[in-house]
Amino acid sequence: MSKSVTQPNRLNEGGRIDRSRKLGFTFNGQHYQGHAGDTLASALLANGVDIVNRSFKYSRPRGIVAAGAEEPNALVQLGSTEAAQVPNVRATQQALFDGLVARSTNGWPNVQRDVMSLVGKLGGRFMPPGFYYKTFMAPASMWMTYEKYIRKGAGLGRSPMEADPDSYDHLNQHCDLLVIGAGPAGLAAALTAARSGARVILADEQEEMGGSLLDSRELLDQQPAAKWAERVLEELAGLDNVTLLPRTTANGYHDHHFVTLHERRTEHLGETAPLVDGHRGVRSRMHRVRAGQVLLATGAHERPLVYANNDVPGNLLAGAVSTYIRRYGVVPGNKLVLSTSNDHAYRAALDWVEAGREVVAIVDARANPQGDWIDAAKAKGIRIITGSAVIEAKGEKRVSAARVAKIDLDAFKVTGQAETLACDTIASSGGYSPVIHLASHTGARPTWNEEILGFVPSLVKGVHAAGSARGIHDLAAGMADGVAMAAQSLEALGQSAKAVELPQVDARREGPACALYQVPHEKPTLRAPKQFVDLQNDVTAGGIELATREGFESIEHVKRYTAMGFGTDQGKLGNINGMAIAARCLGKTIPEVGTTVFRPNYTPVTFGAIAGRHCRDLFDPERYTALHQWHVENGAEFEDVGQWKRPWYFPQVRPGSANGERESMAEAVARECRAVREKVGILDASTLGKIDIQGPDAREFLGRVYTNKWEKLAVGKCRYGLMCKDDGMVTDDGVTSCLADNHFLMTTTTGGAAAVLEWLELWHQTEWPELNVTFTSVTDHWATMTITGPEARNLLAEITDIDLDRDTFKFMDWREGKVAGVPARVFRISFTGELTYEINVQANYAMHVWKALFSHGEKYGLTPYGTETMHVLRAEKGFIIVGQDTDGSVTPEDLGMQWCVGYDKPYSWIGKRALTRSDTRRTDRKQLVGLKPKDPKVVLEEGAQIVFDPKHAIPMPMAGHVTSSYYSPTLDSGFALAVVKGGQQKIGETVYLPMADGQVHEAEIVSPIFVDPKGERQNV
Amino acid sequence: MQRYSGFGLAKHALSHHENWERQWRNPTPKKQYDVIIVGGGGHGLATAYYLAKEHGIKNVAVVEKGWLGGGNTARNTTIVRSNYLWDEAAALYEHAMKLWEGLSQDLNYNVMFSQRGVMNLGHTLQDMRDIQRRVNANRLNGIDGEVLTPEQIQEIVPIMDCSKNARYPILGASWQPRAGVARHDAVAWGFARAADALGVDLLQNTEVTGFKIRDGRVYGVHTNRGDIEAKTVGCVAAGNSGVLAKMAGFRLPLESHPLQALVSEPLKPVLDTVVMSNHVHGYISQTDKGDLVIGAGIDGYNGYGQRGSYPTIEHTLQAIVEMFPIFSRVRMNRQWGGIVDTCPDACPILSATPVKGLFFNCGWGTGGFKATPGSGHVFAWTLAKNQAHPLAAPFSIDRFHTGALVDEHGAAGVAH
Amino acid sequence: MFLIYCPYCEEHREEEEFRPKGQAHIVRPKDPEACSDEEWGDYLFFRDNPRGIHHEMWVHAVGCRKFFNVTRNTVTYEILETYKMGERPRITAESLASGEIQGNVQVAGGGQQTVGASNAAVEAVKGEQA
Amino acid sequence: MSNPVVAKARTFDTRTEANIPVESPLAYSYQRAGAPAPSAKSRVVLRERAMLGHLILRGGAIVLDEAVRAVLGFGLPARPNTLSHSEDGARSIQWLSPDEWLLIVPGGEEFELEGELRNALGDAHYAIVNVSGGQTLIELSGEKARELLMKSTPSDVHPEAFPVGKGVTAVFAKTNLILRRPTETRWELVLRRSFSDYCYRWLLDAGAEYAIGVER
Repeated sequence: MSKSVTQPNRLNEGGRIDRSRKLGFTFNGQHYQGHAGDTLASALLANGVDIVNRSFKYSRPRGIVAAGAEEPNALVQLGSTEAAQVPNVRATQQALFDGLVARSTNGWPNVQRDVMSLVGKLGGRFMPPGFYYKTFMAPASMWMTYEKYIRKGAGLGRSPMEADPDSYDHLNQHCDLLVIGAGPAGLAAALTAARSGARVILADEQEEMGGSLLDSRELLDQQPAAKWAERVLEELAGLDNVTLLPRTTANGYHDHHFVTLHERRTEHLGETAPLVDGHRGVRSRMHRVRAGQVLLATGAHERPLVYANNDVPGNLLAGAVSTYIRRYGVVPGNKLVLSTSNDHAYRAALDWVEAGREVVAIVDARANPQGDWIDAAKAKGIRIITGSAVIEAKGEKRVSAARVAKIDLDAFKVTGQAETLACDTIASSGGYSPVIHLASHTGARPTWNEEILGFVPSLVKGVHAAGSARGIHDLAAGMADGVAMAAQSLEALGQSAKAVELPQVDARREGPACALYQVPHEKPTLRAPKQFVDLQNDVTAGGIELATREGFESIEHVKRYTAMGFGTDQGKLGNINGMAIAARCLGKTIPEVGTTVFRPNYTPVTFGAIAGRHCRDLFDPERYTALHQWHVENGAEFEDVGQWKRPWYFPQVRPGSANGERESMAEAVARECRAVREKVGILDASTLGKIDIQGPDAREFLGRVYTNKWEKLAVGKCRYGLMCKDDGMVTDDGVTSCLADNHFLMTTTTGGAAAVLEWLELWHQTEWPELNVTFTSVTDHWATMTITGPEARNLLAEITDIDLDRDTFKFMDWREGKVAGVPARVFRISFTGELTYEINVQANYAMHVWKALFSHGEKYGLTPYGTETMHVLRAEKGFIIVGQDTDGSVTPEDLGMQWCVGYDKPYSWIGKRALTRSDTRRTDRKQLVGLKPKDPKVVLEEGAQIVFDPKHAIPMPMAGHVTSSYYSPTLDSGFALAVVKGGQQKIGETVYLPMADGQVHEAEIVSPIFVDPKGERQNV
Repeated sequence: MQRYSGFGLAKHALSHHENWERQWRNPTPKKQYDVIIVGGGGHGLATAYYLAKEHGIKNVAVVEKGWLGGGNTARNTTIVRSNYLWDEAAALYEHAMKLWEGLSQDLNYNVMFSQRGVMNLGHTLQDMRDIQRRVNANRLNGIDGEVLTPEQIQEIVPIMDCSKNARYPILGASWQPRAGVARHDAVAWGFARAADALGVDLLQNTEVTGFKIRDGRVYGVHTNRGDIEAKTVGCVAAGNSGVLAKMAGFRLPLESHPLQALVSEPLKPVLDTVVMSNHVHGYISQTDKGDLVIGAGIDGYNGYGQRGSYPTIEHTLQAIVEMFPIFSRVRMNRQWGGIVDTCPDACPILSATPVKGLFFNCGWGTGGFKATPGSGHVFAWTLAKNQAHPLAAPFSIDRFHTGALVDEHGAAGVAH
Repeated sequence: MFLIYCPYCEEHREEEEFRPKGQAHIVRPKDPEACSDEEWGDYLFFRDNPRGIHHEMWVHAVGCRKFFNVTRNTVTYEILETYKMGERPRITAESLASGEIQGNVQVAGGGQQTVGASNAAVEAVKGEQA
Repeated sequence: MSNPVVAKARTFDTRTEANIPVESPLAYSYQRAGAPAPSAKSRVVLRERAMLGHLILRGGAIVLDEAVRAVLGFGLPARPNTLSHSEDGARSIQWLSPDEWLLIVPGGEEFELEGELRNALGDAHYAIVNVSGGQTLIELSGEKARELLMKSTPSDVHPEAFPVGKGVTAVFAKTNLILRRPTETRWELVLRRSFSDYCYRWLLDAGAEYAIGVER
């Protein structure tokens, strides 16, 4: 349905929009037109759209109230395609672009006629704060059903259901001074610091920098205020030491002056980032700013007055009215009533009159307001009603009249007969709250300032506030404050500020404001029509009164009980009013009721922008060995081990398969296992941690961090070592080789490499600095290829000059030589129980050596295998894997590895003392054993729990669990490693494993060594 | 106590809600009580309630330095589950779970305990071994749970990326159907109202400044509102346990760390269960108001500032976007932090102390909320009988000397 | 996010480069075998955990890989000083209370302090290189 | 080839005959992720300098400085987080920690150099470790090189904070590397081999908006 493109509320001139550029957009299915420079909100108002949404709880029609971040109502769902959906966009902060598509977030079947509003109207009184807690309790079984229906009403906008086409990133920034807010104070401050040569970042959340100068009635040096802003911005843009960030919201102030700035780079251009050179740009960018000093020039938010039906469309903030007229050339109505507690708001009436529309009256709560603005209003012939306020708005879908009455502020009551003034717009102003959110993020509690009737920020060291942000609302004073605070910031950095001359501003006479928050009504608050405090969450003055009546006296209780301030606007409009109402109900002052704590974000930020580029393929590093490409090309399936991608197994095409069907994992692993036991297999073991240890005290150091002895390990020899924490629990293991008397090469588990290196450094740097030893990671320097199996020697002999004679190059020896022409260190250690050579070469040559092994390996049946086969083979030998067979509660003795414990070493090595604590001395601790299923076809589940009595009632006492379990092609049987209470004394006994499917497996406790218990195979 | 019901609500509506009674009194401290509970959070209030209800000890004060339920009760992500690994922990949390299941009716306060199921994802083979081990143990301990395949997970949570292309593909999950979430504030208020009705004095804005200790025995507390006497004092003050212990002259095996959480803007419901991932480190559920509630990791340093470091938030949202790519354009509304007292074995301390009559209930780490009723119930028994409840016995301070730790890092590793 | 002065690199660096390691100045008993279970448990697990001034060990993990100590307020998170292994803090809760700052005394060639087995110490080192 | 035990540590010559194929840590990445050729639009250019000699020196600054001067003709950098280099810039030494330096020399020199240093150091307490196979060096240049780094590392790379001659170990995306600025226009990244593919893909992705080109 195309609608007339005229914009009934658009003025023919004025504002900062570009009337020559027309932009079409769609709201709730209707087509409209606006101009470049509009926000969605100004364009909607220009087109006379009153109802932009329905309220959350009562489904009441709602219109636009504000012109900025504080807007509670105008939340829309943006996006023409599924992937481009953005929920809960504030229309006041969304720049209009051509083709924009938006919908209201609530309202069914539509926002004009919402069925739920009936529920709100009729049921509203049955939904006081906390009503959930008082009902839906019977019968207990029904709660999940009740909840299902409650959830139907949940939420504002909706999540997209497709993945985001856009990308986001982070930019790390560092500066001397970060100025937040480019209004009068911020611009003055930035200019001062910039001219002084400091590294300055100036960030401002709006489409255009200038803040209140952009809609100010004031003249600076006899020029419109905006002209001065333009001049300053031009100068700043030309300076190398200044970074200007428009459309950038400071959303979180973190410790030590770390501030996150969210820059919306393309949201004003379209619903997804446009393509540049075929590359989609970055939709938004998070600047992670580390600042030396921070200056908050964040301005103030106007407070609305709280009166009956103050939520009907047509109720606006006075300042928003001025902004729409002066900045966007839009008058949001025809007949205005202004209700105010201060002089400042009079400007809205003056702007309204000058736009050629009618001001019915200014209603001023003060008995005798005096000042230049009042005189100006009188000069325009505007009726001013003093000592009074709008006590109630009339109208349902748009304001039709204002009821105005004399009020007694101290007695909180209406004292005169109400007069009804026909109008379509009510603007209100209850004063100005400094925007203290960011200062509050630092943990500093704001303090109440009675003079300005607002909270002013408390500031931690290095944070400064200037202008309205600390209650200095006068233009000239605010700019001067900006200069002064910039100078103060620079001084704190040890820099000096250059003088900046500020423009002349005509002095104004202004009278004091009065304290007015909730406006009294003829009826008591609980009986009067609803007086809204938090529009987004439908929190009313009556709700707050009820909360205090029920004993919720702390402001935090009031907020939580009523949900005040928990909306997406985080109470920017409502919180102070709410506190004032709570204070009134409790007979306290506002500061006695408490302060309010704000948390990041200042305004909501997409998950994508916070996550940045660390998504999808870049979510977490993938670590590759030098042989990774070969593994990929040879069809490996990979296992994630830490950040490494390790080949898990190498499925091959099934012999005789017509359609290239590959082996199952079980088939591949069985084949790989047989190859190792019968012929020769090869494993990429490069991921094992490798630490080069040098120094005359290296041996002593090893003796202290390992459980076993090291003083006699000869050059050319290797030894297995077990590492504990000082609580006696096993934490890592590996083989360490003696390269020279003062030189060792330690290997660690793949996952433990970083932790072990840090562990060694920790003990060296903190506890034993007198030991002369150094540790250097060489994990990446060496590639490690393990060839293992009875044919390993024959294979290696073909391409090495090393003497492989079994009597000279013995088990647990290492040798140097060439393999395939590449210098290599070869270690005769074994994790499979077979004859094994671990070939280490400089990683850049690894691919050549690996391929050379294959070119010679075919005749020996050389088979690549992965981690799964490695696990099976080592388990057959009873070799543990730390982290699988141990879980941080297992001692070397629990593992039956007393042979690896040097009880009589002179130094009380790490972990030793803990082994004699009463609990670690228990004989019924869980101990590592082997399990042989009674039915050889059964492969026990890893993690299966072991019981002695499977007939015991639930809870059934458990005696341990299966840590590793596989099918062994060698044994043609399932087998397992397990920890069992007192297991080492229970060899031969039967245990039971009751499974989820009701089966109870039986298994015999056996030695954990299943294959070649005498260890002969590695010596063939 | 005014009974709450749907009918009552309607009656009050007709009288413009002008006749609701206070949910609890605001009493003046008495000189002496039988028992003082230090800390008016969920656990403390539950302790007071069960002391009065189960043990007839009604002359009880709950001393709270701020507002009731203002500590971690107000700051957690409200997950309730009992699928712990070790028998001792599982028994304690399952005890709590059973109390949760009747709590709204018992308190006559709807704590909105929603048994929508909790899923713990496995992304590595070792994750899956740990999951199988835990689920098997749970089953034999009488706790519901099963292991899900990626296909089953996808069916329950269609919006999650269960594809094999993920950096850490989802290999499976543990699933506890009886687990879920509850409305955190309501839990504190419900216990407060019920305890107050039984005669317990809830003393807000009352800060303990020291203990009255003579000859190794406690006789009461010093507060900013004067001394209050009692021969039994139970400290249930998460985030302050170390400070209180120091006042009493001993140390605890605790470190207090910041733990952060965040919520999105309200969205129409898209996630009807609770999803947790240890490995990529994030967990998420959606409230009945529509907010996605997301738990971040614990910060490694000690901190009482109720805020943590920003990179922790970044890592969490990276994990969430990794699991739920569709949430990239959803916006984070607010973040906050709690103070969690962590024990070396990720299990709590429910224990007598070197000071006679002084007991501590602390060290719940990142997961105390789920234990609230169970913790209170067991601790009340312990205080009333001056002897560890059988379920509390394994959680005495002694274990850090004997070595009999109950290492739940596997089950509790992800903060929640 | 903290900004931490590394006493070895002589620069302020972002917290992302560092890892906290728990309470500083924990001394491993010289003769563990002479310790009672209680004394050994105290060394392993029991900590001051103060609200306020805390001396804690950090490591410049992405940087010089040196361990050093930090005096930090655990409520405001303000870092009052950082100092090398083997040095004593100049600022303590007591010195702040009395208004006196200690001299920066080198007490040992290296540290004579370690971590026991408290939480921070056993925390997995995730995503770091080795 | 292997040599006799020098003092109490063992050195090992890992060099091979020239005809043995050798692969840079980025060999797979070039193939999989591609290597867009630099164009006129490229505001960042990436170039790998593979197969250099990388040695880690550990020990006291004074003794090491003396030996390094004697062997290489230039000394250790005087300040933390700085570089020193030979006049032609082909050999450099970077401070990594109070007792640790990274020495980078043209590929093939590292073994003799290690031997000469060991001879010069005699009985002093020190360590030298050859890590040449474990890392590679990437150069970044172009007008947006600094901005690309700002996307990647929280280190302050502003010229005031990161003058020519500085070098640090830095957080880089979700890993870390060594970042140095040998000249006014050139940045160097020393990457660990196993993380190099991740870093390379990160640079291509983050550099796309600058039309990053890879010189090969």
